[in-house]
Amino acid sequence: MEYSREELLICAVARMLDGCRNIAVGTASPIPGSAALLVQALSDGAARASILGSNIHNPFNDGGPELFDRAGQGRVDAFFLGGGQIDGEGNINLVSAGPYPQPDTRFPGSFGSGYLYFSVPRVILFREEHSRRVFVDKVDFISAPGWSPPDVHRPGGPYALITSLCIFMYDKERHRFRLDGLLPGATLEEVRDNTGFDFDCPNDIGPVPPPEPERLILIRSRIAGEIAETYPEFSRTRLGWHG
Amino acid sequence: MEYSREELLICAVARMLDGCRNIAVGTASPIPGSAALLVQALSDGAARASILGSNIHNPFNDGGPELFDRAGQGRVDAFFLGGGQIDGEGNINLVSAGPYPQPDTRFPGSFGSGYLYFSVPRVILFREEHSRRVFVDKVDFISAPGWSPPDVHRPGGPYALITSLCIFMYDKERHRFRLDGLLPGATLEEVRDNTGFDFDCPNDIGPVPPPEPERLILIRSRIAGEIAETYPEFSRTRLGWHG
Amino acid sequence: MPVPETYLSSDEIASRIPDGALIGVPKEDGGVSMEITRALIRREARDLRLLTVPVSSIQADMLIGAGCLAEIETSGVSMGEFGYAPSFRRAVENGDIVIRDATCPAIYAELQASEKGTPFMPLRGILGSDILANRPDWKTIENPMAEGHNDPVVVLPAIRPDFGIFHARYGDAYGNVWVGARRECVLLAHASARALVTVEEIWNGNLMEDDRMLAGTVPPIYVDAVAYAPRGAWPLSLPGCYERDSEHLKAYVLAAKSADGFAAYIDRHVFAKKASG
Amino acid sequence: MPVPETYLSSDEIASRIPDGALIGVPKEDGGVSMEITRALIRREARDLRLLTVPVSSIQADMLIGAGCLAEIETSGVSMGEFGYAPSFRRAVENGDIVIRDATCPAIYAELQASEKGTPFMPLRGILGSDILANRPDWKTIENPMAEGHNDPVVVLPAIRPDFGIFHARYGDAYGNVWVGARRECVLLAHASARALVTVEEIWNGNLMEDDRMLAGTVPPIYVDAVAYAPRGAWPLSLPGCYERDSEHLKAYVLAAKSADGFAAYIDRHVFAKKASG
Repeated sequence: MEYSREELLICAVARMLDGCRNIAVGTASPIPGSAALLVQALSDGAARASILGSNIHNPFNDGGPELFDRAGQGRVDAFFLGGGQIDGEGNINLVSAGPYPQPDTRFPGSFGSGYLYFSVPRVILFREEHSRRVFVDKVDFISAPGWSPPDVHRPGGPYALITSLCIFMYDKERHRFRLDGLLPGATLEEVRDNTGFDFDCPNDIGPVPPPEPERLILIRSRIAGEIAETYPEFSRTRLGWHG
Repeated sequence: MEYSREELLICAVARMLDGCRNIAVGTASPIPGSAALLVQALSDGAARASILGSNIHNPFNDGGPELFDRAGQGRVDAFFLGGGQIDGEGNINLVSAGPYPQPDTRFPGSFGSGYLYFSVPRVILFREEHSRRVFVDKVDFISAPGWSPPDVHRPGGPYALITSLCIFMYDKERHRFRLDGLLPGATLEEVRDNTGFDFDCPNDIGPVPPPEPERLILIRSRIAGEIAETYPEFSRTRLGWHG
Repeated sequence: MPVPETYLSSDEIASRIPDGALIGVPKEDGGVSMEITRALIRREARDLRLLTVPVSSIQADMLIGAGCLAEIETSGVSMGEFGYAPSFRRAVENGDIVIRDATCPAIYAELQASEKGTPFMPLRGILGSDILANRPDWKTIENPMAEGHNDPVVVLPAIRPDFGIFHARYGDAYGNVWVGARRECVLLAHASARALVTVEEIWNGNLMEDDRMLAGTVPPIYVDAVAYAPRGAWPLSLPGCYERDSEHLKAYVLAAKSADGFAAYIDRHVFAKKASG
Repeated sequence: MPVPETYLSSDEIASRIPDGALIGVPKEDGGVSMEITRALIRREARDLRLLTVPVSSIQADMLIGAGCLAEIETSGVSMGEFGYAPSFRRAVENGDIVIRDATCPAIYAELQASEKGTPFMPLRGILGSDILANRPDWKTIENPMAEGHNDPVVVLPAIRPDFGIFHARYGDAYGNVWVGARRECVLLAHASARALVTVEEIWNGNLMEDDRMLAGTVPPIYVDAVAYAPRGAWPLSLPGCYERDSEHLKAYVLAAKSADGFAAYIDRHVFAKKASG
C-alpha cells in the first residue's frame, strides 16, 4: 500500500501512544492530533484524545487551568511539545537564541512546557526543521530541562523526538537520545551532519516501520473526517479528505 | 415611637456596620440580615449585603469557596458569628464543652470561624443565651482565638458581642470586652452575675440607644419586605410584615 | 427522555463503594445525593471515611446513625434550624467515631490542592486555634514571600477522596452531568479519584455542546457512574427544582434522638422499597 | 435590547486605566477585548504592565507596537499559524520592554493565589529551568508535607492586576456579565482589583436570576465598568459567536513587520472612528 509521509508519521506517533488513556494535543499539531484520534479509535473507549481547538474532541470544559490541573494529577499520559532549540540531554528552549533577556532571536515563549515536561509521562517532541541551528549541543535558555536530579518530583519528561529526517527515542537513564528510525529519503550521515548534539545510534539503524494497512484504512476514512473539524486544510491535502 | 426588641437590635447592629461596604450574613441570622439590608438601603449603593439563603440579596454566585476567597482578599468588611462558649479574650468555641475529642457536649463544629475571625475586620458575635455556661472564663476548645501575636497576619477579629442582656464592644488593644449598653429590662448586676469572664465597664453605663425614627420607618417598610424573602416568619411576627 | 443505557441504579453505585473508602459529599444546599446515601445504608457499608464539603446535615447524620462511618472530617454537622444532629452528637460524645475537625475554607483548600495535583495549599488564619492543634497533618511554615520578618502561615495537605458523590440537576446520554453554579460539586469531581452522581432529570442532547450549559457541566473524564434518581436529594433541596422537606427533617431529628427512633426511621425510609416519601 | 444607562463607552473605560497600571488579559480564544485595546492605543496609554493569562497574540503585539507597555509577564506571545508576533519580537530583541517569562500554569497559580487572598501558591515543575532562574520573585522551598526526604517545590507570589480586561458574550442592566465556560475570565475578574468588560450583546433580564446562566456569570461585585461593543473581540474570535478574521490577522502580521506598516495599520483600524472592519 502506498502511503504519504504524514500517514507514516501518524502511525509512528500512534505506536508511541500505545497504552495511553488520556492524550492531549496542543495548537498547530495536525499529525499528533490525527495520531491521538487514531489511538482513541483503536482503543474501544479506553483512550481519550483531547484536541486543542476542537469542539468535539475535547474532554475538558473548565477553562485554561484545567489541562494543567489534570496533568498535575497524573491524568494526562501524553503531550506534544516543540522547541526553538533542543539539545542532546532533552533540554528544550522555546524562549530565545542568544543572550537572555535581550537575545538575537526571540521565540514566542515557554507556554506550558515548564510544567507539562515535568508532569506528563510521555512528552513527544516534534520539530520539523532538522538543522544544527535547532538541534544544538546546549540550549541558550532552558524552558524545561530534559531531566532532573533524583530529589525532584518528576513523573514526566521527554519520550521521543520526531524531525523531518528521523525519529529519536529518549533514554531516561542516560539522558540521551537514541536514533530509532530514518524517515524516507534520509540517511544516517545526513542526520549526523545536521545534528549539533551527540546521540546514540544502533548499528542496524533502519527506516521507520511503514503504516499498518488496517490503520491506514482507518486514517483515510474515520480519522480524516475527525481531524478535519480542527485542521480541514491538512485533512484535505494530506489525508485525501473530501468532506 | 414604640419599638420592639428586634428593631432595637437591628438599629444597634446597623450602627456597628457604619462605613462597611461588603457585609456578609450567615444562616439563621434574621437580625444581622435585617441590619445589613438596612445599611445597604441607607448607603445609596455603596454598601452591599450578602444574605446567605437569599436569592436576591447575594452578590456571590461561584459556590462555596467564594465567600472565603473574598474575605481572604479583604473584600468582606463585616460578618457574624456565634459560639457555644465565648471567653473574655474573645476566644470562641463552636466545637465542644469538656475534654476534646470526646467531650461532654458536642456542638456542630467550627464552620468558617477559624478563617473568617482572622480575615473579616468587624466580626460581630451574636449569642442570645447570656449565662455562665456560655460566657466562660476560658473556652474548652478554641475554634478561633480572639487575638493573635503581632507576627500573625490578622486583619480581622471580634468587634462586638450582642447577648440577650447587653452589648459589649471588643478592645483590640487590651483583648477584653467592654460593656457598652444594656438591653431593656437588664441590669448591670444581672450581667455580672451571668458572665463568667471579667470585663471592663464604664461608670455611666446606660441603655442601648433607641432606634432612629427614620430608620424604624425604613425597617417596617422596605427592610421587612426584603428580609421576608429569607425569613418570612421573622418578618411577619417581629417586624409586622404583611406580605 | 429515556434513561440512558449506561446508567446504573443507585444501589449498583453504592456497591461500587467499598468499605473503608474515603467519600466526599457537598453541603446540604449543594446537591446532596440522598439516594446514594440510602443505598449505602441498605448495603450496610462499613468503615467509610466521610469528608463533608465543607459541612453536612442529615446525610452525615444518617450515615453515622447507621454505623457506616469510621471517621469524619468536617467543619460542622448540624440540622440547622431543626436543631443539633443527634447521631453525630451521640457518636462523638461516645467516642464511636474518629473526628477530624476542620474549618470550611481549609476543606476547600485541601480539595483544591488535590484538584491541582499540588502537594499542599497555604491558608491564612487558623493559627492559635485548637483545630490546628489537633491536626498533625496540618503544618505551619514561614511565608516564603515575606522578607525580613516572621509571617507564619498554615499549609494543608492535598486530600483526594476515592469517590465524590453528589446529585446533579441533569445528566445526558454522553456521560455528562450538569450542576450549574454548584462549584463545590465541580471541585469535588475534579479533586476526587472518581465521581458518582445521581441526576434529577435526563437532558435531551449533549450538555457539552450547549454553550449555555457548558459552564455548569462536569464531563465524563471525571464521572465514573451515573444513576437516574428523581427527587434524589429529598428530603434536602435541589436548587432551582424543589425546596427541602422541612416537616420530614423535623421528624427525622425527633426520631434520631433515640436508637429505636432512628431504626424505625431507617426501616421505613431506607429499607422500604420506595425510598422517597 | 437598549444599552443600559450605566454602561460606558470603550474609550471612557480606557480613560479609567492610568498609565503604569498592571492589566491582565485572557488568551486569544478566551474573550479578548480588542475594543478596549484599541481605545488604550487611542488614548496613548504609557508604561502599562501587561499580564497575559497565560498567553496572547495580536492584543499584546498591538499594545507593544503602539508603545503602551513598559513590561510584560507572559508564557508566550505568538500569532500562531500566522507567524511570530512582530512587535513583541522586535521590542524584546531591542530591549525596549521588560520581559518576565513565565509558564502557563504559573500565571494561573499567581492569579489563584490572588483570588484566594493567600500570599503564595505552590506549583510542581519549573525546577532547573531558566524561567525560574530569571524570576527572583519565585522561590523554592521544601515541601512541608514530605517527611524524611528532600522534595523541593516552587512557590509563586500572588499577583493582583489593577484591572482585568475582557470581552464577554452578554451583559445585563444589573451589572452582570456572562462569560460562559471561559473560566480564565472568571479567574481574572476574581483576582484583579477590578474588572473592565466589553460585552457583545445585551441580555434581556438578570443573569444572576437565570439558573442556566448563573454558572457562567461574573457579578457586579467584581466588575467596575461595562461597555457595549458588538464584535468587540474582532479580529479575534468570540466562542459561540464568531470566528477569528484570518485574513485580517494575516495582513496584520505582514504590516507589523515594519514600523511604517504598523503605523498605517493603527491609523486605519484604531484611530479611524469606526474601529471594526
